[in-house]
Amino acid sequence: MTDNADLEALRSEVRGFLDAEKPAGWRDASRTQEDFVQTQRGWFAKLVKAGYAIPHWPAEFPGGGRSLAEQKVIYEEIAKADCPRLLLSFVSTYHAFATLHECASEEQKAKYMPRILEGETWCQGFSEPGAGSDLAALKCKAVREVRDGQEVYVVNGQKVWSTMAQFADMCLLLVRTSSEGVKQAGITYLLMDMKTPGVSVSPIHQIQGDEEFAEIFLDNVVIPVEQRVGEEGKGWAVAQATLASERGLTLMELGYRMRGALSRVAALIREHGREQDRGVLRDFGALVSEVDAVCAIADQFLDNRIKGIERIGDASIVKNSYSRALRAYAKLGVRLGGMDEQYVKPITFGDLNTGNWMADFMNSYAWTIAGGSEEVQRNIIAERMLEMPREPKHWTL
Amino acid sequence: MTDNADLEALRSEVRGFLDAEKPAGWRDASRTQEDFVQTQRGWFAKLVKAGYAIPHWPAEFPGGGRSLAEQKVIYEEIAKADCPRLLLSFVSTYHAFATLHECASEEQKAKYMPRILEGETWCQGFSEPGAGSDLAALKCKAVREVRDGQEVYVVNGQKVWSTMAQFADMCLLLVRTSSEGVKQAGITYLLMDMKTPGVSVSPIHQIQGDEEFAEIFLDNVVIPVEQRVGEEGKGWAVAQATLASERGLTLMELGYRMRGALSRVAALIREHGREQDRGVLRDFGALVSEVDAVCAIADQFLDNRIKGIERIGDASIVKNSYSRALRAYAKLGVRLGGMDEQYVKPITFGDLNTGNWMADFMNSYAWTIAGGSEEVQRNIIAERMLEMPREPKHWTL
Amino acid sequence: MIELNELTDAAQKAFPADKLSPARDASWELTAEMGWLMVRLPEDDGGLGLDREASTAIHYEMGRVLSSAPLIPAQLGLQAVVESKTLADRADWLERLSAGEYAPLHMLPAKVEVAANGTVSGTVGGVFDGDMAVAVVAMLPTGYTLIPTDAQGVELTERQIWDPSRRIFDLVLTGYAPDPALMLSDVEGAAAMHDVLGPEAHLALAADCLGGATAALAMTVEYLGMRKQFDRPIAMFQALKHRVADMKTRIVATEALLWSRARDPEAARLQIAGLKALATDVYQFVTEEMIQLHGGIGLTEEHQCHLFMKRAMLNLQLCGSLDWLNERVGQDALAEMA
Amino acid sequence: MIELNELTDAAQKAFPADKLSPARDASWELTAEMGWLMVRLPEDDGGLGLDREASTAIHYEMGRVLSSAPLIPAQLGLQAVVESKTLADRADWLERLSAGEYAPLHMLPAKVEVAANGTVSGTVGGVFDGDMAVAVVAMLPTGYTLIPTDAQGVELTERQIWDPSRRIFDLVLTGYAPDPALMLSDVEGAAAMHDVLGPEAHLALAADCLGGATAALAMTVEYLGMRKQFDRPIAMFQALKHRVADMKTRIVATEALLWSRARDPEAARLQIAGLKALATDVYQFVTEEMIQLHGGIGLTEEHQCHLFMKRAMLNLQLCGSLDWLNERVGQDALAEMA
Repeated sequence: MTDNADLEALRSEVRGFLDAEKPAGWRDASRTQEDFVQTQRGWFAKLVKAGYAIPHWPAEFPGGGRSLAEQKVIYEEIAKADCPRLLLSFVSTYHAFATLHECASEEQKAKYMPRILEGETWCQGFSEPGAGSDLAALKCKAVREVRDGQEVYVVNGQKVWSTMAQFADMCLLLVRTSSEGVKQAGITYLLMDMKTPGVSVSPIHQIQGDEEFAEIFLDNVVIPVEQRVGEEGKGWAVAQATLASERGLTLMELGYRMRGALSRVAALIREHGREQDRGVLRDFGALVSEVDAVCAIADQFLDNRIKGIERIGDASIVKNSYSRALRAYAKLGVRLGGMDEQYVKPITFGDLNTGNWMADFMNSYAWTIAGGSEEVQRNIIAERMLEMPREPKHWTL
Repeated sequence: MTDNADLEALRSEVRGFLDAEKPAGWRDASRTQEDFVQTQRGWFAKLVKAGYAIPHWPAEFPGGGRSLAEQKVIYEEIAKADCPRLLLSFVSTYHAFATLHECASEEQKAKYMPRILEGETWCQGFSEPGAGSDLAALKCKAVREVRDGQEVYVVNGQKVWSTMAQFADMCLLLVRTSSEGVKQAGITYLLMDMKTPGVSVSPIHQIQGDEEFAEIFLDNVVIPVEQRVGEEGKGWAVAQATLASERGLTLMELGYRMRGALSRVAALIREHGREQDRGVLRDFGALVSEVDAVCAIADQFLDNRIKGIERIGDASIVKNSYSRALRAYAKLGVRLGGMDEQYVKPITFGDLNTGNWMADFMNSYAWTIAGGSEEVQRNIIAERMLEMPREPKHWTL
Repeated sequence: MIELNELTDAAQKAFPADKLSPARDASWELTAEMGWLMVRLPEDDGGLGLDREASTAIHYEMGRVLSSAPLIPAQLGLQAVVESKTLADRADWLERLSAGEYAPLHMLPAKVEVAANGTVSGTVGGVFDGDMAVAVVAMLPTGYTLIPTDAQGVELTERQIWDPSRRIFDLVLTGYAPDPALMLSDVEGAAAMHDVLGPEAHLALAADCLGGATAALAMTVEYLGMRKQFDRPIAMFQALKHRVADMKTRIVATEALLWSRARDPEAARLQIAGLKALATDVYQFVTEEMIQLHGGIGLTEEHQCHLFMKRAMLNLQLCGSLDWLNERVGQDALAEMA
Repeated sequence: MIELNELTDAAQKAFPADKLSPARDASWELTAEMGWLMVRLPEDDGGLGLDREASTAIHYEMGRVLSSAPLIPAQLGLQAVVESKTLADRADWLERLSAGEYAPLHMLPAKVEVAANGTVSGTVGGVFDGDMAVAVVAMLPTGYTLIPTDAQGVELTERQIWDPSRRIFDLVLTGYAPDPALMLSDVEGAAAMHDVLGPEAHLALAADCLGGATAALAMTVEYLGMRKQFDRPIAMFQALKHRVADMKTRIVATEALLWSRARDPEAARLQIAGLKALATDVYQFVTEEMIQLHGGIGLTEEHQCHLFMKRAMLNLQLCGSLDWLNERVGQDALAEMA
């Protein structure tokens, strides 16, 4: 742990950096997907240089070796300064990093870690159209063969909901190498170059106009066995490392951002002359306190991680609290904005509390659906925190 | 069916009666359980005399032989005139009547039907502490024996949630005569005199101060075999006749009563100076429309019954619509009344929209719990109307 | 009653449930062919002279398929002409409109100013499918009037909206001089005309909402039965079943109110306004649940969920928002219960 | 931190979870024995000088067991005396109060009038357990003052409330002549004192709510696991599990805010008011679900569900209702974000 004086010193250091380097007008520079990618890459490079992009990496990397408490300070300040979130590099710096760091061979680490710092973009090939929240039900098939004297996997199948796959250089890929035994058992974890022949990517048109996700089609894609992480058939355990790599920081960051964005609701109330509408004031007041509670629970979650006393289900509570408040926030905006919000306005790619209320409202569903739906989180809270019985495994009607 | 002119003639006839005979100040005369019983008995006798108490009975009984359309007119007018509901005689005139009429022997009919008209009070001994919404899981045990040369059932067990059992002369009793086969198979239906030795009744103290229900304890109660309705072990089918005897009229009546009682909310708004509070006006406006919808769906339900096109689940929709609106109504009252409502005020026994808002609020839970809980109704709607899969019968964790 | 079933059956045949938001122009032609433009035109004026129940049935069916043909504003425009006591060429207009020419009532407020010389400038909002309109029935400070779309000082500007099943235009007036021969009412008459058109609009929109909500529910139930997760159809999960049951319950109860109001010629203006408010609220609720219960697929444009949600969100704003209507219903009920 | 755990452990030992609403007089004595009356009294004044976090922890535990001892009004009364710059016998009063004499702050508004001769008439509301009070700390139009309950023109009338875990009295003043020696503040000082006492009251009540909600949730989970219907524990029904998960989620998030505010000496008055509003809202939500999920048994006095619900409903009204507080929080946030 880091002591308080050190943390405050770091805080003012970060503030100084942000005062000087905050990318002006980044929202206007994110009105198209291409501009967004540009803005993200520039901002990532700046943070790498300043030593704030990968605080959670080991100390051997420049800017690494920070405690979770220090990471929290950095994220807090970036959120409060309303700088862009590091969306495009999120999979590479968290998911890919954790996977490589915890499960990969030394060769793999040596090859990929530096490339991530140079700005290589990674995506995640986990979800499949038929699987949804039941990740382990994946079907994407890999057959082991020898081609040109080299041991390879030949992969066929489809992935979906892969964040920014259309801009990715590499992919964290889960494939099925066996259908024997329980469904978790036949899964293998591969690192796939997105330029491999047979890989095609098609962005998903989201209902609010964003294209944050893509589908990946795999047609006889040949991946060398050296690209496997962990043993064959043991990919499920590796995937747990990937998935566990981050949650707390993001939600804390997003909570603070929503807290700051409450001023957008205030502006809307004034714009529409509702300052004397007692019902609106009450709804706004209730929202303010709810958002405060989200910040507090996200904070507490991180503090508990720092102290090592996190429990199963804690993350589910943070996620559901956040998504509930986000929904309430966006709905209040849509309601107060009235007809104005039914006319389409330009969106900001990769942003959540944009003040384009209909877009924000629709986007808020990403938080109750993706990354383990609200319903799956409720199951976790009921069954694993409160120890209520699980859903029956076997049944007849 | 009755034609419209006849219905309107009936309507004005009923109105004339109500103008003349409406019991003045019945709410003040229902502040204690005893006064309530007195008031109810007097009002029932009046209605019997006027021919409005048992419109659903066959024509051979005075005031019987009315079509459902006519029954609706009578109930509507009684509700709109804000006269007392016939609570105390409800089980006798609906449940007992339907059971006797559809399933009992001629002797049983001849013995009991006239006594109901004379004001005999009946109660229902169906629910048990362990069974709840799973009625067929009942355990109250009856053993067939010969005592003093007479074939009898000797009954032991406990019943609960029996409406007004403390004032009842007779009881519609479900007992278990066998535990072989499916749980529905071993149930037998008996008519029990409440004065039989071994029967004791203890009123349930409800959280809002009412004592509408009671527990019945049965300790070696001897009931002659002649008191059985239907065959031994076939009581479950008889119970269906009892339960199917009424639902639509009551909810239509209660819908209209709630519609009328919206004026209590209006009075509260004025009393607390909230006439300019736009949020309160909106909440009130939304409630008005919701209650209107409850009246409309209850009406439609009855119309469909009149036309013979009722479907499974319709009643569940009416019940959940009503109970949802009733909750909203009572909660708005509690909220607007503020601290005033936290001081205890005298309750009106057997009444729902009394303006004693905390009592009404707590009482509203009777409608989401009793008579098939809100959750059970949801199952019926999903599984039987929308044909979604039922809950698994057999399962392992 | 039989007539109503026939109307409904014909509508379902002409606009099958599996084809959402069919092309506008063909739909509009079909609508005219079906005679729906003449449904509410009195028999004396050469129409079918059917009542509110009939038009409600049609709007309900059009809501069910997310129709892109602007039948509601067309019917309201026609009714304004029917009601008019001042329109010079009333008979001529009625003939043209029932033959398929399109003169919609605008569905959002007019923000205009009248200059000293009587010319009008500003924006008349919510003109559906203005591109095919010959004229717009507009409520100006001087009364209701027909504004020909090709008149001097009149321009139509399309506004991009989220709802892809409909198109909305602003009618922009710049020093437009209203034609006295096209006045549908004077200032005094405008209130009376508003009292006629308002409930018609609210009833039609409520029907659109409940038709849409019913279709949304059916699609959701079907999806849940088809989609498997954790080795079972997700329709087996009780938490989801209960949510679907609540969708059904709210739709059915509100629909009962819809038909009850549609059949009641005495229904008060604010009773119907309250119905519209409730129906839009239910439609939003149902489409929100629809999206959530569909999971990821519901967030993609390839699936049809979002069409329902976006239509629900727009309906909330047409002819008075939820807040605005509930407030008035509450105010009115309060005054009535004094 | 360790100190806090010790406080909590001691409280749970003294007031075990399985004994709800233990007898008041014994509880009050125990409370005094535990030293809880002195928790917030500064060390200079002979107290323990602990901070808000400590008192919050205790109020949380007392909420959990639906304590009938009036610790919250007692603490607030004592704090008023501590804060007072005008009370003649301040030291004497502090000694008496920390020894167990009871001078509560009233928790509901005073509706009083001051006559020309300075005497006061009217009602000071929300005096908890007035029967055991030696004096009441009242906010009068002339400032905060101690009103001895045996003074001339002072009468205590018990008001029957729904919440059986507490007792509330009106302090009825009839031409009561305030004793200048007992004034705790003048008119100007009253606002400052209110700014101190308000957040303390809100924090304490929020803790009471969340302690209660936590106990209510635990009881509900236990009941669902025990109760069988349709041949399985009803805890197996997913629809119920999801509702319980939402109860847990709302409680835990609000509790995080409680501790964050309790630990933050800079927390603004309205931030804490918002916490109180949120906590009461959550408590009501949780107790409503508790009743519904318990089914019939929850509607009987024999079961303990209703004790939680009635306490939640009363807490909603103490020191500002939900509507009132949310409105002020909204107003304040709006002004701040200008």
